[in-house]
Amino acid sequence: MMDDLTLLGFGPDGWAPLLLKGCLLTLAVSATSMAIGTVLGVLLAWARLKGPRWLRRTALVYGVILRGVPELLVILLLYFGLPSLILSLSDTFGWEAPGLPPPFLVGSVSVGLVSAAYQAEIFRGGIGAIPRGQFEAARAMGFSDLMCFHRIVLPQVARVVLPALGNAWQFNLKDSALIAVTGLSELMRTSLVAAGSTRHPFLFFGVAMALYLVLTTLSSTAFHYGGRYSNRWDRG
Amino acid sequence: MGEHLTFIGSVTAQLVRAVPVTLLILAVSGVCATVLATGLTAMSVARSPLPRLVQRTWTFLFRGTPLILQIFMIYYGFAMVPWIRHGILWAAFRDPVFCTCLAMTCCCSAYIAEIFRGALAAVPRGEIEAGRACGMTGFMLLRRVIAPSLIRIALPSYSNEIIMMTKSTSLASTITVLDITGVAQQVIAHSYRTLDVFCAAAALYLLINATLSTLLTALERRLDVDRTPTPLAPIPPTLEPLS
Amino acid sequence: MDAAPQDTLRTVVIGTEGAFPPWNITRPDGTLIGFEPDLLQILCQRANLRCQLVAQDWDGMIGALQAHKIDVIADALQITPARKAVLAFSLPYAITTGVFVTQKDSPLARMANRGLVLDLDANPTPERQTQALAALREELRGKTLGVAISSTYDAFLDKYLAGVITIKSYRTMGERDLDLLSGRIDLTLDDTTYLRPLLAAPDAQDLVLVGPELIGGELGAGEGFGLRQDDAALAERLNAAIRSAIADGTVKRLSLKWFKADATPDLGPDPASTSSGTPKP
Amino acid sequence: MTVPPPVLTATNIRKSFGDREVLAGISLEAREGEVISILGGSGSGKSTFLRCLNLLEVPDDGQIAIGDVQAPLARNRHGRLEVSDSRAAARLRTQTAMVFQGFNLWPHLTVLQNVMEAPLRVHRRDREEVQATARSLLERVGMAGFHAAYPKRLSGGQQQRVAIARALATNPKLVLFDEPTSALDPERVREVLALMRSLAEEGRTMIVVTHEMAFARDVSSRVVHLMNGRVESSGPPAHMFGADASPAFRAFLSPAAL
Amino acid sequence: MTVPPPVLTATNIRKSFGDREVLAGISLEAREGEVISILGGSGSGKSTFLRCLNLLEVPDDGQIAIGDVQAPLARNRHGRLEVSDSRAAARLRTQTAMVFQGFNLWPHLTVLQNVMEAPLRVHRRDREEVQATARSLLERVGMAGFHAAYPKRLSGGQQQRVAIARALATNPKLVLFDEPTSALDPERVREVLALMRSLAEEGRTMIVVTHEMAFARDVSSRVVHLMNGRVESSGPPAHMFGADASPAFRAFLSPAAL
Ligand SMILES: Nc1ncnc2c1ncn2[C@@H]1O[C@H](COP(=O)(O)OP(=O)(O)OP(=O)(O)O)[C@@H](O)[C@H]1O
Ligand SMILES: Nc1ncnc2c1ncn2[C@@H]1O[C@H](COP(=O)(O)OP(=O)(O)OP(=O)(O)O)[C@@H](O)[C@H]1O
Ligand SMILES: [Mg+2]
Ligand SMILES: [Mg+2]
Repeated sequence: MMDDLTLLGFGPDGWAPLLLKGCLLTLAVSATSMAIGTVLGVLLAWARLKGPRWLRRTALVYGVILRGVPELLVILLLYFGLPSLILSLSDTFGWEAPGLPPPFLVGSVSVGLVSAAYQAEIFRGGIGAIPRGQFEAARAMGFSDLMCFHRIVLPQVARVVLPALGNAWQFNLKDSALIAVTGLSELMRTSLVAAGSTRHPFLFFGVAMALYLVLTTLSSTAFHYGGRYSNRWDRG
Repeated sequence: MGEHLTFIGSVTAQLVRAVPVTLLILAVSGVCATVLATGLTAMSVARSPLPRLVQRTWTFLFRGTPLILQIFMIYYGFAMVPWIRHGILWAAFRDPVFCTCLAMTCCCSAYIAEIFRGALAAVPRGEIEAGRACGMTGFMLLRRVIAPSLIRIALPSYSNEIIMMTKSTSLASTITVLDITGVAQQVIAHSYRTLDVFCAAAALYLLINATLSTLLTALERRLDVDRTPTPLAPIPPTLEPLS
Repeated sequence: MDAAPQDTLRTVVIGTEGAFPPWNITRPDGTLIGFEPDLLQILCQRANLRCQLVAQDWDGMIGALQAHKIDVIADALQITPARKAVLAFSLPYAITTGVFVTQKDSPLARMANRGLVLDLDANPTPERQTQALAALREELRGKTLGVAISSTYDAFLDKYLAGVITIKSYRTMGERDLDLLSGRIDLTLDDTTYLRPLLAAPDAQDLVLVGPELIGGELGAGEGFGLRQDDAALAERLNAAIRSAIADGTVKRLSLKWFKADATPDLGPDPASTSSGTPKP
Repeated sequence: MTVPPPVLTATNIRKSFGDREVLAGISLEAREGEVISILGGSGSGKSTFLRCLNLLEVPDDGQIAIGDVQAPLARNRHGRLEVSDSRAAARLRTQTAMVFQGFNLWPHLTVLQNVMEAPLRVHRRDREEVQATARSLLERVGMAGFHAAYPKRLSGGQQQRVAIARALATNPKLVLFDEPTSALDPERVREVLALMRSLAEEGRTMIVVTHEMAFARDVSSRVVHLMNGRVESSGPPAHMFGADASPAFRAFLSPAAL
Repeated sequence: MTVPPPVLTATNIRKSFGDREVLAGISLEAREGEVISILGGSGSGKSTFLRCLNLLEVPDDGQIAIGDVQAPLARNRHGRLEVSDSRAAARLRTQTAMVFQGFNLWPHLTVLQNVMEAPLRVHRRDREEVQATARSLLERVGMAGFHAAYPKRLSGGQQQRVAIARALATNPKLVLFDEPTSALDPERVREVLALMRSLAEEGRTMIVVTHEMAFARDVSSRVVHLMNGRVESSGPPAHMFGADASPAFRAFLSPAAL
């Protein structure tokens, strides 16, 4: 028992600093990738609903592939595959070899790319749930597509998609664990390393679960209030 | 180059033999999670507070922690509990496939319930009131009026979830199940050709998922009454945090 | 490319998992300790390398090497022919014997030939060894054996125990040990370097070493550093350093410190040409 | 002549939204075969009152009985009125039907299925028979050619007519109509009014919120004028549209003579 | 007296849904200050026609011009008419406004925001000025007390009045009304009609689908009767409601005299 406390403390034998650092990294990667995923996801959803034929197809194929392939592969390909390709190209053509991209960026981008594919589906469902009359009323007043989206679709879609976006966010939190392959010590890897190095798997996995729960609670509180706000016109 | 292709060919052949395991886990946990999620959704709108609390706690726990940790805790953690290890349940908990299915059912049911809950709130109030006004209650109202709209609204997100589940089955490999990923990892351990093997495995997952999403999209089309989105009115008091 | 002379200083990045005691362990402050970090410190000095040790998840290890993110993998890699298709290896810097472990109250706890060392390379095979392997086959019939996925016992198991036992692969040794304790597997086969320190730990009181110890042959040629195949220059430098560390007993000292056993490999005589990174059997 | 038994008795119904008191104590008794028109300004609480009658809206206070069965309303711990037994409420509702102001057709069912749904599923009647009734009702509202259409493809008036057919399909004792002819042209209005008149003659009880003065005057047996959440005046049409109607009601009517 | 310039010219509009031909070639010209009432049975295509006029529905055939700007309709590869330039279409629409049969208020905006949205965002007018206009319009439709309410909480008639205010807020050249008084009580009907009459006097052009014969007769400058997808007859109200109206229109009207 004493032993456990030492292991989790801030002392020289305590893992607390590393675990907290891991937590922060997890949060940072998830938030970055969520932002990338949301922006790209909205664009993809829009492309699938309103784009010209080729764009609709492209968005569809993007979705099928990025959702269909395990996330780990996306990260591996982006982080190692792409630089290797560039490396061999630059070897062939005698260019200056570019350095490896920063792991944080690649990690966030790859998780974001995957997340975008999921979020596109969520937004598509959400937009589909808005009564047609709402668009028509806007169009009849001369709203452009973009304005219609910004002023009419987005506020209404928010309440429909928030629970599903909450899911996507949770997933992002956990997908961020995969970027350990780029060498980043986020929460999951830190706890794996700690478990391996100290041979106390249950202790550290238990702590990791608790920390994930803390992150979740914080974020779902945010989603809760977001949901309440986006829903203010429908209560009572 | 030729050697490369032969290698990928033989790896693929090995991986294909593991596909049934992956599909089995997916099918069992997919069905169980959906059934459980339906129950959880019903609990979330129950009149009395207890079922609501159970639903919220369940969602909080299983949605809030990574599936891999849940699998780990169920597989290794329960084995540390004497009454499970020496009880009759051990026959089940001994089996890693069972443990994976159990963990995935719990985890995914929380996600799916959340999707259903959002969709439920998005079913137009007027339609439900029309059902009530002619004397429908409980199950009938659910089956005849709510479910058709709910399914249509929930389907895109639900498809998402099923596809995520397909990929999550790969976590079974961490507790010795020889599914697609399990076999892939074994091959990698002997050959160190991480990227090649992962690509072959990814192709298989992609195939499964493309098939699934084609089926689900077709279903979505069939359910869509006239290819135009359903109008709807209200939505949910969302995602209340556990107080 | 850089076939520079031995005496120019070169910076290399060395990747290790950092969660594989006692080979490499992460301290709570993030520093890496263990047999390999200790050894590398000495080797780098001798090879005139400025080494930087980084922790890296195993799934990305090979990719990182090939993308020039790291130059050396030091993660208790066992040298096998299949792996050589992808990686170049240095000379082995340790060789370990394989040994079985089971629970004290298991019927297997009374396995025969305890402590007998079977050298699978021995030629001709001694009578005693043939008998011992036959006995092993009988004793293990119908049992379930767990191995860590990164270990290299499969070739041995395929050859001597195929069709007799069920094999389960684990992601990490720690997880396999948990299952050994829970009784999902009957026994495991692993390196003495890993198992001896484990059995000394208080939570492994129920475990016991059983049966013969295995060495050579299908078990591989020992643990070596993984390198890019085109980085022969680095292999040469490391090989020379490894030879000297073995010759002056450094390896022995460190392995006694971390493994509680001598894991010094026998490299045979130093060949005139060092162009090949493979050790002579 | 004996007085027919009451089909609906609502006593002192109150309902507020926030601090806007919409119904300030309304009582109404409808006897078998009566057709009661409820008139009143926009936003005067007509729809709310109708929705209270079949418990879609729970009143803050008051009592409701269908036939001699009391609606299951009881106060909860916090003193708010609540539906205390949802099965009993559903049972009561099987005897009533409602045409909504916004129609509320089920989008996933065709016109014919919309009409057949309640008698088939709730009343578990024979399919053949239900189908025959549904077809004849759709015929009577002029929607015979639209059996297989989905509601979304119908014009406003067509949806309204389907909603009327749906309400009548269960053969309910009491029908609540919320502006049943608002989306209809004069020709259709006449047809629907004729239909309602024939229902009245069959002895069905109807409560009709309407802005159609012709209907109130010619079909209904009683006219109720709501104002400021109360019954401002009520009586038989001959009285209400006659010379000694209340001044408020006369003011309300005057523009109709525009 | 000079003839005012045409504000809307629709030529030979055709539209079918599946094999149901709803509009079989309708032409209509509306000159500045004209108020045109469109009458017709339920399902006769009135809403569809109105929706074609501002391209919410793309006609199968025909031409539309607002002022002297031709609507951007062109045939695609498959020979189907399409909106060829959605920016141009949006620009045209800024000059028209529409009151929908189903109101289509934006549920996430309050009453005041609903009314202010288009002039603020599309026309980029000054906020102060827009707000003043919006308030005065809401006042005129009797919704002054509801600025901060969300549409869901409004009664049918209240929503309809907000929809009217919203349409007028951009000060459009041409206003399309789809049954603007269907959900209103006689008192409100009178108010709305008065409002429309004053708009007509300001010289605004209006096309009004209505079942309110009083409106058609007293406010409009021309009455158009649709039947079977065509203009069955049309003319000034004096003529249409007079003795020599077409028999079909007389038959359509007769029940109004019920
Ligand atoms: N999207 C659609 N798909 C198929 N048919 C349609 C569609 N929209 C309208 N219709 C059909 O077109 C016809 C005309 O509809 P429209 O809404 O224009 O009628 P309307 O004259 O406005 O009737 P009302 O007075 O009842 O509102 C109707 O028969 C309707 O069923
Ligand atoms: N859910 C609600 N929340 C708050 N206020 C509401 C709600 N529903 C109705 N109201 C208010 O109650 C009042 C009465 O509404 P109701 O729909 O009963 O009017 P109505 O008499 O049917 O009017 P109309 O003839 O326009 O349909 C209105 O002022 C409306 O704003
Ligand atoms: Mg109403
Ligand atoms: Mg219409």
